[in-house]
Amino acid sequence: MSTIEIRKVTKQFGAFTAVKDADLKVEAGEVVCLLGPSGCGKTTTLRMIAGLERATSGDVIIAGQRMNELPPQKRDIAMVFQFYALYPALTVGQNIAMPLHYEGLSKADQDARVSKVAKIMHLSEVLDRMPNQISEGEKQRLAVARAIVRDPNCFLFDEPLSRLDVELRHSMRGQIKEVLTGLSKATVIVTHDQLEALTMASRIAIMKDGVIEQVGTPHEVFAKPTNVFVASFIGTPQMNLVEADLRSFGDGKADVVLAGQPLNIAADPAVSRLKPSKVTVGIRPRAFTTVQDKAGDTIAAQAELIEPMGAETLIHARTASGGDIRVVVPRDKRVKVGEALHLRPDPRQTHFFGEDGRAVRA
Amino acid sequence: MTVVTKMKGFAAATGFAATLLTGGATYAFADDVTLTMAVPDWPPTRVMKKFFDEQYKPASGNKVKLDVDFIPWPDFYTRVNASLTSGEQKYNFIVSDSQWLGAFVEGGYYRKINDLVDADPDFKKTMESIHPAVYNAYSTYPYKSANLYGFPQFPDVLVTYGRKDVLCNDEEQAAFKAKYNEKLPCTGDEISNMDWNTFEHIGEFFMRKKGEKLAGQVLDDDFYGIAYQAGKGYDFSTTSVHTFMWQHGGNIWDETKAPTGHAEGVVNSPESIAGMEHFLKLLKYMPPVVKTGTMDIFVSDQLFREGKVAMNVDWVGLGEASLDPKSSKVSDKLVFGMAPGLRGADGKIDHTEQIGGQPFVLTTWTTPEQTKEAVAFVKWWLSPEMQNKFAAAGGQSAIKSVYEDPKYATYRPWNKAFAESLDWQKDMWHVPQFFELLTQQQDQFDLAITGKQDAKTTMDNVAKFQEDLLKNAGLIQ
Amino acid sequence: MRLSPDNWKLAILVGLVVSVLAAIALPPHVSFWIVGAMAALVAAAFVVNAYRRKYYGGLLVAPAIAVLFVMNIFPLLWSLGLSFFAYQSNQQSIRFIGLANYTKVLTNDIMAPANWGALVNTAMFVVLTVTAQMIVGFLLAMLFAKQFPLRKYLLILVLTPMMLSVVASGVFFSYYYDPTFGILSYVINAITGGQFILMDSKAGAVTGIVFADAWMWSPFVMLLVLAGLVSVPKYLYEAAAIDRVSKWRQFWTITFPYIRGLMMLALLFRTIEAFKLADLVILLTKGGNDTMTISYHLIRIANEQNKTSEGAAISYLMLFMVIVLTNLYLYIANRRSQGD
Amino acid sequence: MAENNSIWEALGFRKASGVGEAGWGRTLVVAIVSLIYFLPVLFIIFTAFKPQDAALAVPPTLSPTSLFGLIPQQFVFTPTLENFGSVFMRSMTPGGAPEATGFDRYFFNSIVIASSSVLLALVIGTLAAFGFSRYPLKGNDTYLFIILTTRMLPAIVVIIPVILMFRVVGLSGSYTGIILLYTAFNLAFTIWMMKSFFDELSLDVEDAARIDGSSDIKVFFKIALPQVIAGLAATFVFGLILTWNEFLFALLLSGPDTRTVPVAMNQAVSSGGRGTDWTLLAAIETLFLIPVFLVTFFLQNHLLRGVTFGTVKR
Repeated sequence: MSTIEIRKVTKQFGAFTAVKDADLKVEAGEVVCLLGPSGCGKTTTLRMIAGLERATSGDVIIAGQRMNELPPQKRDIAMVFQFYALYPALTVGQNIAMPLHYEGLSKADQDARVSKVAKIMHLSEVLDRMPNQISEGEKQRLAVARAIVRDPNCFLFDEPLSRLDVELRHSMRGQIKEVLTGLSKATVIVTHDQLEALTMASRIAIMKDGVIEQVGTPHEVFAKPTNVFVASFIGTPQMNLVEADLRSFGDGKADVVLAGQPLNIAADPAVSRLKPSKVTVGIRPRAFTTVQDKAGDTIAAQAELIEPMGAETLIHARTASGGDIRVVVPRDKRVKVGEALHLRPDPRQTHFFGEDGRAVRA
Repeated sequence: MTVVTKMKGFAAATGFAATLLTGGATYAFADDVTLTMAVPDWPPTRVMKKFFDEQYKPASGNKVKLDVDFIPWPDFYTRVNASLTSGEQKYNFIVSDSQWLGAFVEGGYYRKINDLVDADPDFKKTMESIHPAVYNAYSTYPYKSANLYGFPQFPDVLVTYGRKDVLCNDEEQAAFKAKYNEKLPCTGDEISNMDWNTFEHIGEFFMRKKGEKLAGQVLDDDFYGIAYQAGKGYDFSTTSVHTFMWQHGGNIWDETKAPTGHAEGVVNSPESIAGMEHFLKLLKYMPPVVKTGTMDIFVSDQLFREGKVAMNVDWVGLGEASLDPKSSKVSDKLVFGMAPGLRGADGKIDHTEQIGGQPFVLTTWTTPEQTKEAVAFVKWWLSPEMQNKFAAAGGQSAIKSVYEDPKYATYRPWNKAFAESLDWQKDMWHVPQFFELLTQQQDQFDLAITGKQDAKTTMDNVAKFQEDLLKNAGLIQ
Repeated sequence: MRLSPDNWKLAILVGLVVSVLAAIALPPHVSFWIVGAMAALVAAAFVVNAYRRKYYGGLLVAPAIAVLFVMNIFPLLWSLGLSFFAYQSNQQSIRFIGLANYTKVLTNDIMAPANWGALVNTAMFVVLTVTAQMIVGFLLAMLFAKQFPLRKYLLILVLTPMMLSVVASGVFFSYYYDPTFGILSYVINAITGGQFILMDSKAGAVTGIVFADAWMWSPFVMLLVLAGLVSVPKYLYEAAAIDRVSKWRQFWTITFPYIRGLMMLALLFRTIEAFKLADLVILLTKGGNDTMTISYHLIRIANEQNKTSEGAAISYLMLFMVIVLTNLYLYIANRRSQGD
Repeated sequence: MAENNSIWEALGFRKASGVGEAGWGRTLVVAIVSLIYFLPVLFIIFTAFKPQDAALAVPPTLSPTSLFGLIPQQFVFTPTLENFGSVFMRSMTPGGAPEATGFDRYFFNSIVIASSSVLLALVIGTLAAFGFSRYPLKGNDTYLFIILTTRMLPAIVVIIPVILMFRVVGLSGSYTGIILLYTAFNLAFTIWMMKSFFDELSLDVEDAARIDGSSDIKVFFKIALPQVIAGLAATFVFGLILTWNEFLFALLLSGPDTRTVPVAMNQAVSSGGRGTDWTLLAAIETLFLIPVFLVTFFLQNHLLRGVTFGTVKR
């Protein structure tokens, strides 16, 4: 069974806690992306799974076995490194064959495996070259090829695409996903690029300061962020997070004062549990509709900066109290700078976050 | 050819400029004379410098300065040789082993002093007051010719260093008597009257293992009877071997008989070979380091000072260290006598031995001005008064009136043996090829000492080499 | 010919004429400085010329070449010249004899056997000391390759032997090996109860010398190898661990390529130095027990016996061998690295 | 289990730690090996503290302390500082009063001569190395190899013409002469090392600087040189170690006023009319070791990084 599980894993470097009580379970065939800003502990988590770092406490379980004490060699895993870690003194073919030596295959079997993988990864032409003689994309494919050449417990990817340009990155995303789909292994990918995570992962684990903030499918983390950080981290352009005073709640609607304007908007029933207090209201830029006239559920703002993004247009609007709100409107909606806007948030996509930053949700 | 001679010409002519630049010392103004001297760094030269600074008053009224370059012994030859042969012309006086004379006279570096001796009756008298054996060894090239070069700085001879506490112990005396039917030498006179056989017996008798008793004490380390130099470096076996060869009636190649004298048939004559065999025979009673071929004069002296041997034959010049309780564990148990000799059929002992020590010489580039002061200095140095002071401070003198004076023996415990030994001193070659002769001979002797070849092969090889070499050099017809 | 400060041809011409005139007409101690001034003039012309033509390479290299020429290359050429003459430094005569010195040192009945013997011994010492240094240095480097607590302090301990002066370490090794006072014999005697003498056979003497030399200079090799080791990116070892590559294969495929260049450099410099091995031999055996090396032999010939030109001939034969050997190293090194 | 681990780890005994690191377990192993390797040096240092009569004791005295009875009394000596005093002041004649030995001067000479020649070689050699690296001459490799050959001949062969030359130009026995000679002696190594560092630098940065209007001189000082600081330090240390202990040139070319310690050290090997003065020799060597030891220690980080340079960025 190819699964990965970590339970309450903590890693300390001296006084510094890099990862704190991380829990994560990856099923066979599942691709989990560890996503977070740099320094959040995602790579450390991956390296603890790989056995390159030892967990200070907690359990690392691979294929149902606790493996805390085992060195990487004994964990039967495959990993693609951020800088590929290609063996500089070996040819491309020899690089791919490296993991096979352990299995003691005959030379012919080895060659067969190598050429099969090389074909999948489009490396057949360059098998005899040295790593420094091939292109960046080929290096990346070679790193993946070396990982998939054998049948490990699981796959680990450390920022696999970070060194590629945008176009290559796009095509490699597809290729890797395709390859991984065929393998039904537990896979962990570390990335700081949410697009990469959203497109490749079955589930995403979002980390901040060593803590896993939320684990969920791409849809879940996008639609139901559990806290302000996740909300702000996922989604482009960033979700609007506006401070507001919650006055009262009734009839599925909340009375708030937002940007100095009283507002009565639909909210999750759970909001009813809150006492009047400071809250953060999160609204995605695409969740606004612009209306002609001021209403009880609209926010008044003035368009200040207009960025056409092709199919859509991004408007930076400023409220009377000086807050900045990002709004995405369809391309055909013409807005001029200085124009007064009345923005109506989509009630189903309005998130309330309590004073502790956590989403208030039923 | 032109390059070398030209460069040497440069050197000579730029003396003045160079002196100004280096602040060097070869040149001096009329009333301000500096004599530069290269000496090995050890007490006799330190004392000489001290006496000069404290006591020398030049009769000429000039201000004379003795600039002494103290060079550590192990590098002394290298430094002096390089200085002389490169044409550096740095030194006016050089302390020189006697065997270096030929090489550096032929090179044109050492100044012949016959003219100075002849011109100055006082100086002549001084030279004549030197013991003839020392005079011949230190001053003449070719050996025993009339050409004069050097003056004694520190005359040195081989003597026997003994341990009274061991030799004079009653138990040991009795046991020795019982075993060899002869008295174990104990006093200086008894040691002076000791032949190699007794010496050998002492060697055999005092070989004791750790845990055995010596003079009533249990030994905490192995003990050995005798030691003498048998090392590969410099002349550290040649001096011993020459001594044995002469005493057995053999000879080294004799330069006074050039060009008709031979090496082959002389150096490997049966007598010379017997001498070599005798030398080798005694090695088995010596501390184990002798088997490595590195038992030089310092190593055997160190073994003696550390109390590992009963007797050691070594230079007088190394004596001070054994007197100093800091560097010697036997400082209060010393007894000295002449080195052992070979007892002839008439019962008399032949003490012929290889002379050591050093003369000092004048160099050819010394200016007349400097030479005048140098001669005055040498006369002062060799005057009985100074020689007595020198001897009292641990030096040795080869001036007759000094070493024959009864108080001479009181300066140091080995002085009596020293004075008695002077008559027996002979020197090795003074020819320019000495180092080649010496090196090859030392290499061959080392092979014999470390047991790789026998005495005959050794002496045959030495003789053949010397014959070829000296023939090439025109010293053998 | 144009008169300008960068006209080096003119400078050479003027320099030559003035020098020759000065050498003929004036006493040497004056002409020496005039010749020196002319040389400076020519050099200045070269420098100005190079500067005007923006020939910075020549400009930058010039001071080094000048110092090397005066202090090293000129004496080397001088000795090379002398090797074609019959010349003893303590005698005034000198005479051209062509290659006779070379044939003499290689074939003469008296001289050649000692030369060949010393040469064979030197070859033996080069192989043994360099091998020992490479192995010990390499193993030490492997020990220090990883980061661990107190590494800095332990490393300096291992580096210390090469900071010792050869005199002190040589003299003290002679003490360590001494059969009466030394530690080695004391320990072995205490165990076996016999009388152990290390330096009384050729095997023992060679062991003693090689041990002392390897001890002193392995740290040099270690430092170079260690530098190579720490330059291997850590992620390569991590990848190898995950790929389950055996230690042995890891070494040859990952580590070795990184240290090969530096090991070659260490090999090069240690080989050059090993050919010059003399001081330790002098201090430990004086060449006894058949441990004479060519460098010590050379000291005896060129210094003690003042056979300058024969010494020069031997040293140029030696130089030739070192050059062949080092070029062989460099050739192999280049070929291997091009194969990558 | 977890608690056990942390105690164990606190002590540093970790099994599968990060791949490039090791714990106290490795420290222990290396400490044992290093100490064994260091023993001959330690013995010399200890000898410097021994009373003269303990130097050749059988069995050898090995420690200044019995370590609370761990070491049998026969191996223990009573430490003294007397020998260090003797280095500078001792009696040079039998029974004479202590007099200055001149070693203060010799130490001063060694420091001045070694440091200035190594620095000079570093300046000249670095310029040359940059030249060889950035402006290859025709036959560049041949020049470099010829420079290397200057290190191949035994010093004794080249020394005679040098002595003569020094005599002619008046450099014998002067600081200038011996410093110049040592500079040349160090140049080969300096040029080879520094060139390999310059070779590894990225030319893009220098080109960029030129496009931005920097002169070649500025490129060298502002761009290239700061990147090879570690290399300079490493070369300095290597040069210093080799020069510090050089013997033959110093013997033959220094005068009484410019004599260096390695030459004067032989005073203790055969002085006062006897063989080796073990404690004195050990004291001289111990004192002589300190400066080069300290320099190496403080430049140690550079030493590794410096030598590493060539291979880091592939």
